[in-house]
Amino acid sequence: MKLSRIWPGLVVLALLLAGLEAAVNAGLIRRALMPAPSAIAPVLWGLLESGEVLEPLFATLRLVFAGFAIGSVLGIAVGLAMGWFPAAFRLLEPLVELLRPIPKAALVPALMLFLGIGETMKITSVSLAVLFPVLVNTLQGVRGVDRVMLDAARTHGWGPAHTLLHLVLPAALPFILAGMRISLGLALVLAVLAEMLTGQGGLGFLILDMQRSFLIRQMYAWLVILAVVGLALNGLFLFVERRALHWQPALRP
Amino acid sequence: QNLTKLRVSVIPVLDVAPLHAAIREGYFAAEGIEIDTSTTTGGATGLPGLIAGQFQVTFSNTVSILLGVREGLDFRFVSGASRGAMTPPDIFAVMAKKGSGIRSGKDLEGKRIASNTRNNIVWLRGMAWVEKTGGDWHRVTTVEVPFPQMADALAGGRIDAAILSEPFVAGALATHGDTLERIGWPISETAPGGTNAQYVAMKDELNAHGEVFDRFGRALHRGVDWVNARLTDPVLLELIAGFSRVPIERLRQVALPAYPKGVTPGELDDLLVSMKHFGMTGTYPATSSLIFRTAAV
Amino acid sequence: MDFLELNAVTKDFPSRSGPPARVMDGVSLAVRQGEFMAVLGPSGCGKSTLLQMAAGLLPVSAGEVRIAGRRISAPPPEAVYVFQQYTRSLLPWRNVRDNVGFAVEHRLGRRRARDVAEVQLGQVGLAGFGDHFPWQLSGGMQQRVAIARALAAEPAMLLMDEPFSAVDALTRLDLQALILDIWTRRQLTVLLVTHDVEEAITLADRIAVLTQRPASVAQLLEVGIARPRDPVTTRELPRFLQLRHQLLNTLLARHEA
Amino acid sequence: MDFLELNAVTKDFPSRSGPPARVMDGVSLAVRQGEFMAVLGPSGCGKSTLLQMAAGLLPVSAGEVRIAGRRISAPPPEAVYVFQQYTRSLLPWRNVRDNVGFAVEHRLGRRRARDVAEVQLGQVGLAGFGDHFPWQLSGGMQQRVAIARALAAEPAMLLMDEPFSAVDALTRLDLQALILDIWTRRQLTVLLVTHDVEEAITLADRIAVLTQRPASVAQLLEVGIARPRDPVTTRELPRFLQLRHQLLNTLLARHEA
Amino acid sequence: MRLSARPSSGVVLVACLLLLWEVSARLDWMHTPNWPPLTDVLVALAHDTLTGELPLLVGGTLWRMAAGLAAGGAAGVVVGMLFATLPMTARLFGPMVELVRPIPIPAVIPPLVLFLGLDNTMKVTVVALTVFFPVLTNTMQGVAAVEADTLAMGRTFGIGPLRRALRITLPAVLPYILAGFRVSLALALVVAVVAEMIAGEQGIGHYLVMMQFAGRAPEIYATVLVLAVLGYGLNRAFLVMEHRTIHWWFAMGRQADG
Ligand SMILES: Nc1ncnc2c1ncn2[C@@H]1O[C@H](COP(=O)(O)OP(=O)(O)OP(=O)(O)O)[C@@H](O)[C@H]1O
Ligand SMILES: Nc1ncnc2c1ncn2[C@@H]1O[C@H](COP(=O)(O)OP(=O)(O)OP(=O)(O)O)[C@@H](O)[C@H]1O
Ligand SMILES: [Mg+2]
Ligand SMILES: [Mg+2]
Repeated sequence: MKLSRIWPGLVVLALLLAGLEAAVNAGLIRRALMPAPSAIAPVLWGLLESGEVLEPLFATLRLVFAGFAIGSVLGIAVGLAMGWFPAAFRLLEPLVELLRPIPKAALVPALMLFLGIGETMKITSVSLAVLFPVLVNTLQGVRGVDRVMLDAARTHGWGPAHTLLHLVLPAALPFILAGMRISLGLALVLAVLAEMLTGQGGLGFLILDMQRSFLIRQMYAWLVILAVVGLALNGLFLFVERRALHWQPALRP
Repeated sequence: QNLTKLRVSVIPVLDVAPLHAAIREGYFAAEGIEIDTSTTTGGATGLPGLIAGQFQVTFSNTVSILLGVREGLDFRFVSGASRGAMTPPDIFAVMAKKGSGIRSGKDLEGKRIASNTRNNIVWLRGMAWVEKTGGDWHRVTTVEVPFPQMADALAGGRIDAAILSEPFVAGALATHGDTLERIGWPISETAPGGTNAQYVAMKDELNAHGEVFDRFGRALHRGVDWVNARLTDPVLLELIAGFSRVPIERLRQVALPAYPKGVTPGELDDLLVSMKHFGMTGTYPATSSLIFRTAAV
Repeated sequence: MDFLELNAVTKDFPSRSGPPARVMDGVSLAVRQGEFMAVLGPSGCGKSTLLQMAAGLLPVSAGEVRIAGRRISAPPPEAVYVFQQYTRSLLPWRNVRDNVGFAVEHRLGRRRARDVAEVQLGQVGLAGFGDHFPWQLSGGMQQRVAIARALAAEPAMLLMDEPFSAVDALTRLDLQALILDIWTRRQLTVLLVTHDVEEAITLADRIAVLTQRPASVAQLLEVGIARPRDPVTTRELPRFLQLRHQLLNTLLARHEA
Repeated sequence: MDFLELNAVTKDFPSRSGPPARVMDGVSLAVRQGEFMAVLGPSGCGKSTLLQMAAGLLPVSAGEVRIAGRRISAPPPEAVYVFQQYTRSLLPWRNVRDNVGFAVEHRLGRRRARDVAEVQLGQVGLAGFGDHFPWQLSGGMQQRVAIARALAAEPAMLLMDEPFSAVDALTRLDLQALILDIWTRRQLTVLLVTHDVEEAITLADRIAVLTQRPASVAQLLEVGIARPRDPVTTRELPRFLQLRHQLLNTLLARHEA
Repeated sequence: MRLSARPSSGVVLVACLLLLWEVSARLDWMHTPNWPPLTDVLVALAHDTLTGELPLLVGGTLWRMAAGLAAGGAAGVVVGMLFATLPMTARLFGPMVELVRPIPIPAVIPPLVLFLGLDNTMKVTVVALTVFFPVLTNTMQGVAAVEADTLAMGRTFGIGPLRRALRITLPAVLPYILAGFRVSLALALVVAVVAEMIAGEQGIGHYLVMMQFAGRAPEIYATVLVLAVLGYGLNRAFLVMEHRTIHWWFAMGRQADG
């Protein structure tokens, strides 16, 4: 995005912060609930400058990336299998449909039981959150591959494996990536939630811990960091997606 | 008859038995008060709810209350709620796996101990026990594990020790008695009869409607009397089972706290010393200024 | 010699409720080696179905399809199908060169497929467009890519399902000339399905007219116009006008009915 | 009397980088009351742009458009535009009756719009199809619905942008006959953009041929074939063949260049 | 996706897994009371359903979810239409939206509690916030996908802008909006439950945490079952509703996603 396109939004954002500042200073909002932005900014700066931000940030990011990678790979693999092989679809569909709607947060106790309280549990719960949207989207993408394209491959003598790899996978890629983008957001949510439930570091733990200790300014500072992280992750993904899907109508130069 | 409504934030633990007794026995109604309890499962939302005006009274562990006070929040104690016993059994216990060789804080150095959260009363008492039994608390890693999962985590070897509170102590012994054991009594070994939890309200509310809180205190304290008179009576356990949903057979194994009516500056000062020692430094106001008249008994 | 034979081919489609729907009933048709045959018929009569069965893309319900004397049940190496919808049959994520290479890369590998592709692109007048993506080309150019892809497989027979119906009238004339040229040079056998009576007469040696569903062969006409034929001037010949009149009246009558 | 006048119309489209692109340069064209005029031209030369400006859907950059003597800047009540792609111009969530009624319901209300719709559907041979949804009809029928909708507005002029290019060749002949019939009965003024030279000759009184971009009028031909014209036999007349030859050569030459 | 009436291999697989659950718990493979047999779970489920406790809690959760869905969805549609039709509004408020969007909901709950308390207001807001973004995105996408020709068609018949927005744009965008809602539906349930787990004495989420505190494993898993079935049923019901509302969309051969 060019600067000229985003400056109006930045102005609104600045105005909003200024309004908040004024409201807090005028006593319209209780400082105990919402400190003035000018009071949060130094805390935020302190976290950044001292490098204190790095360790929890990396803890959360590691969790997000590990869970995201595992969940995506699994989701794509199972989705491709279910979409391409009717037998796999019949076998797995009811299970998927039943597991899919369970709030992953509700599974955390069961996961703790089977996987303990460490990284494994957290990564698993993140992976689970990532798995289903990717799976469902992949499945839909595979089933949506144009019949004409598939027939073209057949009339040119392509075998099933070659077709799966060189036709079905790229054709389904827009769907797969859309699912992955949704999942990336969910991965962050679940990572934060898992950290809140079994805190030993990470942004989620810190936000909850700051709140419990009534360090409200610190809490907001970490929240801002979290928002920026989310924004950056999404931006990064969009960038990758644009590269991978340069041929899609909406993305054509 | 027009009842004054009070919304009280509670946690489904043994400590709030007097409040429920007072409700059930009609002591609040007799004072013209209708109590609406809101059960949350951690102090984390109770105190913020109090600040935000959602509740008039909040039950919370003392450490969290004092941390809020440190940050300039005007919490005032309106009644005592629970204290540890002078001698075992405590309402807290440090547990470890049988045959693990862990018996003291010294043994825990370089190991992992579970607490439900950091920087609350359970953790504070646990760390005090570590130090008292010869360990350097800086060298013990605290892992946050929700109470319900602690016994499994301990039995599964995922942590080396855990600080549990009742009724989870009884629960852990009932289900994992063959593998787990109690190795410490964090309150009676470090601060016998030490404070545990209180009821607080906001200063402004108290200034504006002090009379309502007088009535609240009177009714609550009648509940305390009711409970204290039945510490060995099955009806108390039935009451607790009713609001906490803990099976009654488990409650029979549980150690109950002491139910005081008041809060003393002394117990708070003792706690503050301990809090500052374990890293919760800062400036706290004089504790006597924090106690509302209903708790000054 | 007959290169493609359909012998008493019947096709039923299963229907949700009720008995299967019969789309084609005992159709027999033979295309000679090197012949250019066109198929005309009312909309929905089963032209595409017929062509797909000839290509081995769709199983027959009864009867048989033979190509070069062999009975087929899967797409045979001799025949390649050219789809009506070029936008759907080209892979948008591949550039033009790799789209053409598509036809052979599973046999020759990507590197050699690219070389083959370059040659074929030259043949359809698209030399130098290898690096473009399909969506960067006009409709006519895209259909040329599809034709180049089909030719890359070096088929003995082309099966084309309304290959020009989605391009504009002028581009269509271009492509017709291209197909005629390639057909002459390569001595291909061609079976072309079309809606366009003029197109059928301009291009084909013989024209098969199908009946309404369930389809059977209503007429089989010899065009008998000398080659080479120019897409513009051929249409002014008396024989052309006569055939056109005859075919249109047959089709329109059926169409109305 | 001239019903539609384009006087020295110029059209520039703003371009991202560099100066605006000139698509049309001082085009003047007049369509007489009750006349049927066709516009031919190479792809991308600006035919649709011209038609949209005549319909008041697109502002001119310079010059003026007059309808019935009035200078227009928004869609005038006298003229209705018929779109090429029926799939996009019909509303899939409305049945056929309500699609046709759409043209007038903002003026007459839903009830009376339905009555109007029924009448118009009868006129295009779709009586009894009011309860169908557009996607339940064939392409030709859908385009008829679009025409019925245009007629419901009772325009004095129809502006049609390749209205038959998305339907098959036989259906196209049907629709051509329909349009000729309606044009005669209603004494409409028609401006038709098409790619199809045969179609232009069969239907129009005069044919305007546009040049490559920036478009200007290259030729303006009087067709001079007697009416009524039959879509099948007209194409066998010498005058038809001569005009066809002439137009194709002009267009193909331009096309090649 | 359609669950076939015949017991397919998939149904058999699910049954086998459930059986494995029962057996593993009965034989205490996990060495813990926190892994109760399926039958115990079903008994607990039946009991708390018959006492009326669970239905009441589920009702409460659903109510909050529906309110949040309606509020957040309506806001998403309105803002989405606004952003898409008046680009300036998107430029002004877009960055703000983009900054709020990625904040994980569990992280927003603590500060929201400070402003909105613990009750319905907070929970409905949290759900609404979750629903808002997918609906917004989809609405914008939908408006962008409305064919220019369709709108021009309205103009050629002399139909004014408001009527065009209401009679052309809105119905055309409806499939996209509904798709956004369907994605949101699952999220809304999750978030409603999470909010209940974190704060306030309400709903199925609170029940879940209560039972965790009381160490009642069968009730915990009963809740998980209820949520699974609830999620499944809601999705199913939504699909049916969607097919009724935009039958034309499906009739035109578009695939349902998700
Ligand atoms: N998979 C299918 N299931 C059921 N009926 C089908 C199927 N495919 C095609 N049909 C029917 O078979 C008939 C012939 O279809 P086909 O596509 O071969 O017609 P066509 O002659 O190519 O038509 P067009 O000229 O419109 O392309 C049609 O009536 C169609 O409805
Ligand atoms: N909004 C626009 N911005 C820039 N250029 C445009 C725009 N709309 C059309 N053009 C250009 O104007 C020229 C004329 O377009 P127009 O659609 O009128 O052509 P046409 O003669 O109708 O073509 P076709 O026969 O393919 O329908 C084209 O070269 C096109 O690229
Ligand atoms: Mg066909
Ligand atoms: Mg055009």
